[in-house]
Amino acid sequence: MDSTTVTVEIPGALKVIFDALEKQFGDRLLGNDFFRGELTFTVAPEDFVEVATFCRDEPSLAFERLDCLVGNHFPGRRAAPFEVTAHLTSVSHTTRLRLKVTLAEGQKMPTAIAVWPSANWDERETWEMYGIEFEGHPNLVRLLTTEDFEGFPLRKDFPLRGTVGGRIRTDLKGKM
Amino acid sequence: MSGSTHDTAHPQQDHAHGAAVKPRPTLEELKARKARTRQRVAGDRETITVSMGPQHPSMHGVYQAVVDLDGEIVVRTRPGIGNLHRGVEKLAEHRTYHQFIPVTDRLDYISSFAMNHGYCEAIEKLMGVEVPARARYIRTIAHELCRISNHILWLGVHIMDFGAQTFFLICFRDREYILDLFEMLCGARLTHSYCRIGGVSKDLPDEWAHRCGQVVEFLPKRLAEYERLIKSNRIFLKRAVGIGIFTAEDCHAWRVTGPPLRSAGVARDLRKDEPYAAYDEVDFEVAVEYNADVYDRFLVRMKEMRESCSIIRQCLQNMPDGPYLADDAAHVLPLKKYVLRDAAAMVQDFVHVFKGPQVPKGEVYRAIEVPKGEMGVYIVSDGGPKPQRLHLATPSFYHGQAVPSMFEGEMIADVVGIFGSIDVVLGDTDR
Amino acid sequence: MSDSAVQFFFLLIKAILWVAVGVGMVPFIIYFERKFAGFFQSRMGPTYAGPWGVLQSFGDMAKLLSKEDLTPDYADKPVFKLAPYILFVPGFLVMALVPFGPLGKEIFGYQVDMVIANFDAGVVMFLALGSIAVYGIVFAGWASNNHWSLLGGLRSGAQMISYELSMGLALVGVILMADSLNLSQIVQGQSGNFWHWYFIPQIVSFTIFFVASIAELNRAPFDLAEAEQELVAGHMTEYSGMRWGLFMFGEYVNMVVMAAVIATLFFGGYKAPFTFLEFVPGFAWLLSKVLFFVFMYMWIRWTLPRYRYNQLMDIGWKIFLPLAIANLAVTAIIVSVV
Amino acid sequence: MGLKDIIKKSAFVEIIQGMSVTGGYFVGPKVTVEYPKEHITVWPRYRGLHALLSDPDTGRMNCCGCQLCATICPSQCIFIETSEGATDGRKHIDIFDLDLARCIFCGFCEEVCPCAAIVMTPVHELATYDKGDFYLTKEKLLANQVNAHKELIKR
Repeated sequence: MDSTTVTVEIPGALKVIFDALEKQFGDRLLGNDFFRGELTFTVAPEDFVEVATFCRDEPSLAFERLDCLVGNHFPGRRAAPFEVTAHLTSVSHTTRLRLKVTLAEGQKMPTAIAVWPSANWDERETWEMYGIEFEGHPNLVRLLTTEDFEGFPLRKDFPLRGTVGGRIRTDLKGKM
Repeated sequence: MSGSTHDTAHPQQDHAHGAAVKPRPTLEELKARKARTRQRVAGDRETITVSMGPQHPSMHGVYQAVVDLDGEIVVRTRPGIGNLHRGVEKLAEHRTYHQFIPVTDRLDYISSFAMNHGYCEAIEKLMGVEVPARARYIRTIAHELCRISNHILWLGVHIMDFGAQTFFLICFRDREYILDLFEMLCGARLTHSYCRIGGVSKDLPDEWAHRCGQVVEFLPKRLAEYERLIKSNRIFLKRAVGIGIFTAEDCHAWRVTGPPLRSAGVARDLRKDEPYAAYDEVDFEVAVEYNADVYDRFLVRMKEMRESCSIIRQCLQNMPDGPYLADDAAHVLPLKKYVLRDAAAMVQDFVHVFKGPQVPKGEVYRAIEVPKGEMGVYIVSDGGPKPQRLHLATPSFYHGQAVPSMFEGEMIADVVGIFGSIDVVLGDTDR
Repeated sequence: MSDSAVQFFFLLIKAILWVAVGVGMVPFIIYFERKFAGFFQSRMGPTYAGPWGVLQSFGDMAKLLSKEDLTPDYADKPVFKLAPYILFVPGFLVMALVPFGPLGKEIFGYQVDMVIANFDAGVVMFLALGSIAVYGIVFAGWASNNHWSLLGGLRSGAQMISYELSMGLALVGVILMADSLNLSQIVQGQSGNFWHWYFIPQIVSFTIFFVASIAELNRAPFDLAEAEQELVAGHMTEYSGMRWGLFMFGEYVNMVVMAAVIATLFFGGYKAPFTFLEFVPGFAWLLSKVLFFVFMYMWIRWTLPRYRYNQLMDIGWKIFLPLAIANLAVTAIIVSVV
Repeated sequence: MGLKDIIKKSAFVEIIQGMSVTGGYFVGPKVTVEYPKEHITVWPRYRGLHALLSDPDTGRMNCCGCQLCATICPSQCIFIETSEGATDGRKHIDIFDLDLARCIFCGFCEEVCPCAAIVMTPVHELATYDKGDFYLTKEKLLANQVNAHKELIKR
């Protein structure tokens, strides 16, 4: 899934998106991919919010909605093992687009809450599962796991079984 | 692709079951109404804090809403989820694509077939499996039955949230007919595990089509009965009209999908917009209402149940013959009847169990219209038998995030009503 | 024996019998509520305890008595313990006012009034006692030291002031027609066949009174203080065991009493619907009317959703109060002219 | 609000309509099944308690010890141990344990079994006072085959 340049023919509706993004951002798009009728663009973390805002506001694109924002971990890739993928949906054009950002360990990513408020929980989940920090997020705390959970459970080196975190807090006895 | 914009100039449709055609508000009017509600929380006042959930009698599942109240008016809501988190996505990375199907049942346990279906559609897109026509029709029927059973359950619980207890039980009574159909079809009433990669696990049993036909003939009569009981009831109207307004703009910003979105005047339905299964071969209407409040969500769901009945009727009429599982040795777990007789099928069986299906490298995102909204499945494959990453963008997760902004300025009595009208299932939220 | 001693003896018997009937009815009313709730929902209701489950309430009572009686640590303990009785006792007191037969009936040669307290200001007394009962809920809500209970108690208070006024005004129509505040006199005013009953000329005040009585009883669609779906159990959230049972018991006693009052004021009390049916004792007529209204309360409860509390206040102040005043004016004019 | 609406409202039309529906249920037939006294028969495909089948003629277990069910099981509730040594060239099943407390009744074991050995029966009343009863051994599973649907045994 390394980002490569598209060689296959892109169908009409997606071609519009492809052209518009290429025209607006040109070299700042780090790569693109076309697989099973889905268009993917890779962007740099610092460009992400700008590209997202353009995608939302440009009338020919009109991606009103962020379908989901997902983290991923590739331990094999030394330089940038983390990936954040945003799935954009245009309700008016019934098109979809995937924006991808690759991140090194500890590298921060800007938050997309200003563009789509629904990114809030998605980002919290991505942070708690992968340890990817989102700069400017108002409330980056654990969402699904308990507050005393240690580690980032969806990283590939996190074991499937075990008792990390989520224990019964005996130290709080009498204080609750 | 149908016109799926917020189209205020849309011609007035005939409300087949509503007595009078309500005036259609514009987006600005809706916003003004919402602002009027929000106004009530202006100013800095002393509040008391109550925790609705996880043990509150009418919070659905284990959702927690810590509510700050000024008198009875909700000032702020802090949501809390995660009490039902089971790490489904981590489990997926440690199971083959076949093994994960029963786990999807446990996401939205009210409509588990829809969850199976969404997952299988995504896998099939990734693998490029062609689903045979009969399987597509069976899936459509099962999915629509699932939608009806989900909406009936929703209706009962929702009206009970307003205090009419009888409704809950009569809705459960009628849901039983659909659960019986599922039990006959796949052997389970709730956790169906019926969908398979490339088709469905079992063919329709004898008599099933006949029984199903009877149920979809009979259900609309029951729906009419429900409407007689509640639809024009003055108390329900007072409690539901104009409450919990969430405009189309808000819906998009908070990724609210499904009936709440359609009640805001957006004719967005993935069954029409990105057809899957046999939805492009049946004729149905997308239920749309325009007031974006609790009452219109009720109307949308009532209409959807009627449409579902008609979809099932059409599918039963046009049910094609043929296989109900794709004949594709590389991707499909073979049927038991072939495994017992055919050596090649047995080899295929062993390979699929011990090694898993052959999956190309790549990533797909596939969304389908489950009863509660749009469920997206994002699969990243590295070519192995297990997914490298599987993400389930379930509707309730985003709905649970959006409801606190609907509560603002409403009264505590309406909190449960609004929450119910969105239809959140916590298995779906917490994953 | 002197006459007053005999009268006292009869009073004692009447009181014991009336209370016994009232209290004895309650377990069966609770049983009927559960059974009928089942029927309204096409279920069968309780079936296990005794034949058709008639002993269900007694089983429940045994369970409640054997349960631990919890008092929250931070509760205002005396008030917390007092509250159920405040709800419970006024109901019994109102029972004393309801006539179950004519005044001065001859029994063993003695003139006996078939009412425990032949009180001249009976209607006023009834209204006064009815408004005391609400203190039970308010006290319970306050003393539990729980936000849900507090909200329940507050709602109950707000609810009371908004319907009590129109309830009282609705009764003035009846009082004008009967020319008396005495409940026995009001029943006497409705002598004759059923078209002489006050619910026909006073249909508006009957409707107002009936709806307000549902609110007074805290039953759906006006069970705002309890409101399981909103306030967990409202004022009863922190109660358990028999103390909770007393609330429940009080609610049903009040229901019987309220049904009896409605029957008395608007449906001829102990009178038969047709004069030729008067050989049947008045007590049986009163009882059947009470059961009919109890059944109506149940039917309404198991059909309708609940109002929001500000909507109940809207109805009380904006619809019922003007209607009651208009009804009063019309009645006054007609009574004075005719 | 027109005059018609006011009249409708003051006559409680829609409330009486609603009450007529519940009143109809009051007199209508009841749907309760009094459970311990009456039982519902489940459909033949019902996925209940598992059973191991054996050949009706020879009495030998159908299971060939291939581990397919143990491998596919999403909750890993089946444990099989086999040994060589039977005279007819088939493996001998030493241990076939199934932990019902883990089982999610998805039916995959039945579906992948290449020799029609493990099936799911319509037995569904599994409550017990002893947690140990949830641990099914080979003997218990074989004993349950009387409950298996006849169609399944023939296959």
